[in-house]
Amino acid sequence: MSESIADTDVADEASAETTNGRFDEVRTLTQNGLWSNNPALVQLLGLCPLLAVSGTVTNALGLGIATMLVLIGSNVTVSLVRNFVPSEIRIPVFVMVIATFVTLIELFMNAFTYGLFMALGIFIPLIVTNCAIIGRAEAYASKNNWQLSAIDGFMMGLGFTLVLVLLGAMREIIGQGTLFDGAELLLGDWATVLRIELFAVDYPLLLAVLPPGAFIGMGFIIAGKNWIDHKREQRNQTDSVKKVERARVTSA
Amino acid sequence: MSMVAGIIALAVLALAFGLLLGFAAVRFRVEKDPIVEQIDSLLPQTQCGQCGYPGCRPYAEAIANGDDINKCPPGGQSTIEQLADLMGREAKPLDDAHGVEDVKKVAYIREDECIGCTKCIQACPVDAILGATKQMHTVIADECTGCDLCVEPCPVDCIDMIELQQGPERWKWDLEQIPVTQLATEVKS
Amino acid sequence: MMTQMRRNGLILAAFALVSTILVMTTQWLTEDRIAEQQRSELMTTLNSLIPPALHDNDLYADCTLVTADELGLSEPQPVYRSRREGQPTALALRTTAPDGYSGNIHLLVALNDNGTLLGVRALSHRETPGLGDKIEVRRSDWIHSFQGQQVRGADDPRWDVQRNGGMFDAFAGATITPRAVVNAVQRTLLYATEHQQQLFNASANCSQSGDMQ
Amino acid sequence: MSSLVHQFSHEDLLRNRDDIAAGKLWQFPGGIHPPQRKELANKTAIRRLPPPSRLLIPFKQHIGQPGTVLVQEGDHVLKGQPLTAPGPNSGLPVHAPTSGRIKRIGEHPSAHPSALPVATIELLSDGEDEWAEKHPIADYTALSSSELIALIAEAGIAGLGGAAFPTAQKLAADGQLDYLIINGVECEPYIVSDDRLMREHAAGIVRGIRILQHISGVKNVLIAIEDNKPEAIRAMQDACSGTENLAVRIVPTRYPSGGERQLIQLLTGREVPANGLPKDVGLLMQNVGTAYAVYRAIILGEPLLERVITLTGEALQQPGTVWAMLGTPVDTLLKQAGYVPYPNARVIMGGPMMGFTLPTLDVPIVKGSNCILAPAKRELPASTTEMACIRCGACADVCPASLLPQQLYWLARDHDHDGLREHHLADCIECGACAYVCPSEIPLVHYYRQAKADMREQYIEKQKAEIAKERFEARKARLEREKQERLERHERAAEARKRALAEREAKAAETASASGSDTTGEPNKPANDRVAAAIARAKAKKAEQQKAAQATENPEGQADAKPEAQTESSNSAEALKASPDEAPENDPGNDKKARIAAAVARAKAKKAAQQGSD
Amino acid sequence: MSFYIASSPHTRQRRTTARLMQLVIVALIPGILAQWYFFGWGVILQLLLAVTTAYATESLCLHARERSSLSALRDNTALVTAMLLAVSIPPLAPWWVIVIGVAFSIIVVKHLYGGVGQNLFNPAMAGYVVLLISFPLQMSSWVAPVELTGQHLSLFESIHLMLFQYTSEGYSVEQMRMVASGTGLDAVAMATPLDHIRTDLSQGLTLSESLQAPLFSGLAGLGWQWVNLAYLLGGLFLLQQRVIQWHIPAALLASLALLAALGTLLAPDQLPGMDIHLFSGGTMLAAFFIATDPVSAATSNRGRLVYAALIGLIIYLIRSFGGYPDAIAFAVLLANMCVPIIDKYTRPTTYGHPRRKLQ
Repeated sequence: MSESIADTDVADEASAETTNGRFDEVRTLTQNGLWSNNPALVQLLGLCPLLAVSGTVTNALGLGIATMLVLIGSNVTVSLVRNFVPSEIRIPVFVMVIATFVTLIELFMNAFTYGLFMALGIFIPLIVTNCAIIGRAEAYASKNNWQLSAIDGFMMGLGFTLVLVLLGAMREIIGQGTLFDGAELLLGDWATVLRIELFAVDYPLLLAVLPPGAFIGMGFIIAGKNWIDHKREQRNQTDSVKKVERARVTSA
Repeated sequence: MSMVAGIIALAVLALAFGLLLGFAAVRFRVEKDPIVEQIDSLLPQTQCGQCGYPGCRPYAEAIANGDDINKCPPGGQSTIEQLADLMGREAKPLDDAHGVEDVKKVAYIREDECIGCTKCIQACPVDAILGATKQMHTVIADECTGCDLCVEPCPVDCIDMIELQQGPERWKWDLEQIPVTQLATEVKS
Repeated sequence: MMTQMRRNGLILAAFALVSTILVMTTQWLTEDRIAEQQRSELMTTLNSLIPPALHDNDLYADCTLVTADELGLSEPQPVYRSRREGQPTALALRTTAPDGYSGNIHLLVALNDNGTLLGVRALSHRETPGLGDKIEVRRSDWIHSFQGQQVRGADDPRWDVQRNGGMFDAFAGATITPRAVVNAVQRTLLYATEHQQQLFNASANCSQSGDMQ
Repeated sequence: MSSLVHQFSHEDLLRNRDDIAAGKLWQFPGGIHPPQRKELANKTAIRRLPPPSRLLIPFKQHIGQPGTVLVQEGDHVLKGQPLTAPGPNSGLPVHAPTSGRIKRIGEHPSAHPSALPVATIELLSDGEDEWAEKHPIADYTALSSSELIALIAEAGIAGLGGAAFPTAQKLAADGQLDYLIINGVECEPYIVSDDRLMREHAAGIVRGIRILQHISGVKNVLIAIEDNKPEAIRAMQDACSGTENLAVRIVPTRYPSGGERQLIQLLTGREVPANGLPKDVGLLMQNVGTAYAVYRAIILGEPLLERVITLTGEALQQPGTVWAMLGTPVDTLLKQAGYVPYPNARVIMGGPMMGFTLPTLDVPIVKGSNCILAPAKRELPASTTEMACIRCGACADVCPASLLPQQLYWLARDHDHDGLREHHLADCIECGACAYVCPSEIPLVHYYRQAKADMREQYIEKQKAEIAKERFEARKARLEREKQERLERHERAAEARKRALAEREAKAAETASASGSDTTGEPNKPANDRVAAAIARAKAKKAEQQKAAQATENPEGQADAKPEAQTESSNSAEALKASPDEAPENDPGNDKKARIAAAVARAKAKKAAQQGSD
Repeated sequence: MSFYIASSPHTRQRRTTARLMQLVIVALIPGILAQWYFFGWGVILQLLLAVTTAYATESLCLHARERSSLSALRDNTALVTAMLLAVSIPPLAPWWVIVIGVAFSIIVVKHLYGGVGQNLFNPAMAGYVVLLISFPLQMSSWVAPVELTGQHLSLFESIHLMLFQYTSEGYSVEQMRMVASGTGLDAVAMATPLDHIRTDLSQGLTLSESLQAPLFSGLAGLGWQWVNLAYLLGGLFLLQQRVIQWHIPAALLASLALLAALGTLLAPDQLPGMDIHLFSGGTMLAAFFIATDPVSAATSNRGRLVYAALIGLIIYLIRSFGGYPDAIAFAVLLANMCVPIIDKYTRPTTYGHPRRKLQ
């Protein structure tokens, strides 16, 4: 799992620089979830649904929200029970919690957003195997209180959803020249007005619509993030001159 | 009816697996993580303390506990890469807050100026300086790790860090660095 | 060791118990709604094929399962009957074109009591996006070209794509998909007109709430 | 022979021996056909030059330890007189190639691609070329192998094919041998030293071979010559005719068939195991030049003083071969061959495939040198820009060791030492065939050399780190122990003090000084005080100097230091006098103390000056 | 005076990448001429477009990567990529098809992977696959060989068609194809032989029935057989010039021929025979020009044999049982993916090391 990747330097930095106020913790969680430790872009978790259902914004949004709900639910539950669960059975317990939430979400989607449920197909039950969820349960929720865990779940879920939607938008625009095609499946009939036809295509660029397009698009999004990080780092490099005190091995 | 059956089945399964896990947890407990040893063996053992820890082993322990791997200037980039390999982390450039990678050096005591204060002897982490009180000290070049910890304590500043002399045998084929101007006028046509 | 084992087992069992109860309850709560959703989904398609004027019965409920080679699969397929004032008016059959470009194409074929096609819809398929998927109503009008057609027999030359001298357009770049659909519809139509009486008289036995997949 | 057992079953081995005896030739993988260009230098006989006026003789001209020098600057030496005694581990001596005076013993640029300075004896020839006493052996068969080996070692003979491995050491290895292979292949383009030697001294070579046969006890000898040297083949065949067990094998011209391992594969179909030696597969190989040198050392009693050098390349007006004394500077030789220099020229020691460019011409000919190649500007295409590898695999096709050069190249660029080991970088013979064919003009061999050097360096560093770790831990243990001891001692001392206090207060001071006589432990207290005082004074002065240096400009800072150092020296001298502690041997007079104080002051002054200049 | 210092060897064969690529281009000429003769001006137009796009994107990428563009441009690798892609696509495909394809090849497959020598996949074939799955319609409308149409579309009509997708008289490629399928003779667009067989077989026709079509005459389909022979000629030139080794073409053709023979033996009416497989579609182009791309092929000779045999196998499987009529591009890309593992297991035994025994 992703323990080693999770909570990287940004978390350290933030907590080192400031007092451990709750506000700072929330800020750190936000930053981690949306950017510096984004489950899709940095941890590269949950790629299977990410790549499979990001054909349109609607599908992406649907799966993203489902994942987010599961994440919040599982994080809160895991955080609440963390003190009662011995470490050797924590993974089965986490999995059970997650599976329960996924099943609940699946049932609700089946009942209330049937069209979307049909469109997303197998990928809703597959949320169970989305490593991002158990990763957060293990790396964060099992060590923090439920409020913070809920925020963490929300932010991670949001980060995941945003990437999913971005990828969905890219593929939808390039592939068929529209946005929010089929939004009514998710949001009800009024949402047909959301559909934007950017340009009419005689021949959809099938590459974007098909799974290879998802891989290529994902590659570009990750590259873009790395590029931005690189630029920011370059900008910051000049003003971070610190000198670390050298430890003396011997008495002098 | 099916509901009850489902609930019972799951509960029984969970119970069984819980027992199994409890058993496994006791039976297959892993004693100690030897990762510190492996890290330590990658560090250059200069014991220079530039990483901020008193010696290589403490730094190895710190790395095992999640400290950055880019704090060892004597090891340089190659050590960072090996550590990155071992730890499954990403290799970063050397953190120059801890110093910069340098050529290999050894300490050299200008013996005329040595007053025999033994301060450097106490500072040397590997006992590579010979001498006694009020006697001239000298560095055993082969044992010196080049940590330069002896330089600062010297009250008379008689210790130099000089570049390690290299012979043709240890030459690293850096063709660009050959001093070509030397003796170039010898050929007369 | 025993205490630890017992503790772990019990905790895990407790979690399992709570989880299962939760899931079961939710399922019980949403059951009806899900059934309703599935039904309304199928009804939408059926209604778009069979005009409301043609029937006053519950199409969804008036359904029988038949097994016939002509319908492409060896499993029983549902047939929905439309009646007005008790009189048979139209039929909607689920059928399958087994020779699509990449696998089965599931269709819903509706015809009225004199053997004229009311319409055809593709329910699910795996045809090449951009080429074969023009059989979907949301991608192309092509599927509407069946409306109002009749079949004169198994060797009716009009029932083929234009390229082979038939009356159906073969959309650009693909011939296999439309040909498969045309053939399947033709077979179904022949079967349905032949067994019309039998189909209308069969008892409604689609006990499972509509299997769309 | 154990490796032979691995390579062949018993029957196969017998068949293999029959095949070899029947003159079968095998193939080695890869290889290239670069333009030969041998005709430049092989037309004329080997010239003998007058002794050069100045000779540069490095201590170490072979693989192994250098010897210890036997002569002093200014000594007069005779031709053939040993200048060094063999070092440990089968080191070889070097001899005076001619008579003359030792001008200097010191560092001089080496005949090495780096031209890094090495210990060298500079000899000025007196022009007499006067021999020291020679000890020719009339009947070598009367001597035992070990005696002859000792004589060969004394004569300083190292493999003259290029590697310069001590011949005696090679001969001394025991084991059952099938064949002695005499390497006259000389596959590198341009080089004709062995070619000319075989043409002119075939008889001597054969006599040398006989001696080698006698020493190693090998019955059968194969003399391998490439088919592009018909005269040499004829000469050798003539010299061998009528003798038993000597067979000349003509091998096809292909580079690098003269490599030891490749030639073994070519002639016998056997493979020398990695990290092994030819003797592991029952073979011994010597260069023709070595055989000739052995003949001269034993029969004529002449140590290895000269060798055949090919002087070739279109930048020379008279290319050809010469007998060059070891130690002859390259520029002397080139001048005699009519070298026409041009800017940014290339002078290559060795052949175009494996030789190295010389950064300076003031380097000597050594035992392993066989050619000086001075190409004209456009003669050999210089390497152009290195382009990206296109993985064409041409390098792998020509690699005689069946390595994957491009894989090694990627790994070398990545500094992936594990990968390099796994891909057997150590088995690369640096023949350069891969770089020769590379369409992207990647200097592959250079990458391998650097990687090898890196790996060697890392290995040494690793060893050093191990030692450092041990020492560090030993030190920690010692400090711990000492701390314990000190604690105990303090306790004891405190008790003693208590007792003494109870008895007599006056004796307390003596107890204290007694406890201070430990050397390794806490430094002597009064001495400490003294030094501390001196330092405190020095610091105070430095502060003043600093101020002064900052006020004025830096040069004054240094000048100021002098008088003050003097005043300080008197101070510290007093301080020293005032402390009647131990270490009387350290007290030869005020002089020394003054020096110490001066040193402190100097250091301070320097620091101040530096700070001032910052 | 200072001396020039360099590492050995001090001499080189002087057979640069650029020179090798020039030879490849020369070897392509017979095939291109044959294609031009049988399929008309479109081939030349596609080539021109491809080469222009290649140079434009290549210099763009080099500029963006801050490399000196001149020397890298001169290595001709982009040129070869562009030409291979251009001769692979239907001659009358709209202009933007080849532009997108070449741009994708150069930008994504070549430069995003690190430029020359770093690409895992054959750029031309990756570009081809992108086009094939993105524009199946445009990519499946081939031109009828001149033997069937009698004469070519004029240069003007070809340009018009490529630019606007209609001839000056307002026919689209598809429309001409429709007409062609009706009458068989008077239009320019039709399926390739492999496509034709595939369609017929899926309609339940037997192979021999399918081969009755006017498209088939002689070895393996009008036009195509000659194009393949021309590429074979170019390939033999490359072999003779030692630009490529025999291993890849031989293994590829042998494995394909063997499988085809086997197929004929087992199901003579369902599976096309050796002649069709070897001399139709892009077989010869693949065997001598595409699979031999050194960057994405296996590196040792033994590895090359395995690699090429694998390509032959995949080509055969996809042609016979897969979703596409021809399969060169997919086969090459799939084999490209296997290259690291092939390389790993076909490493030659280093001199002096014990021969590895097969487990």
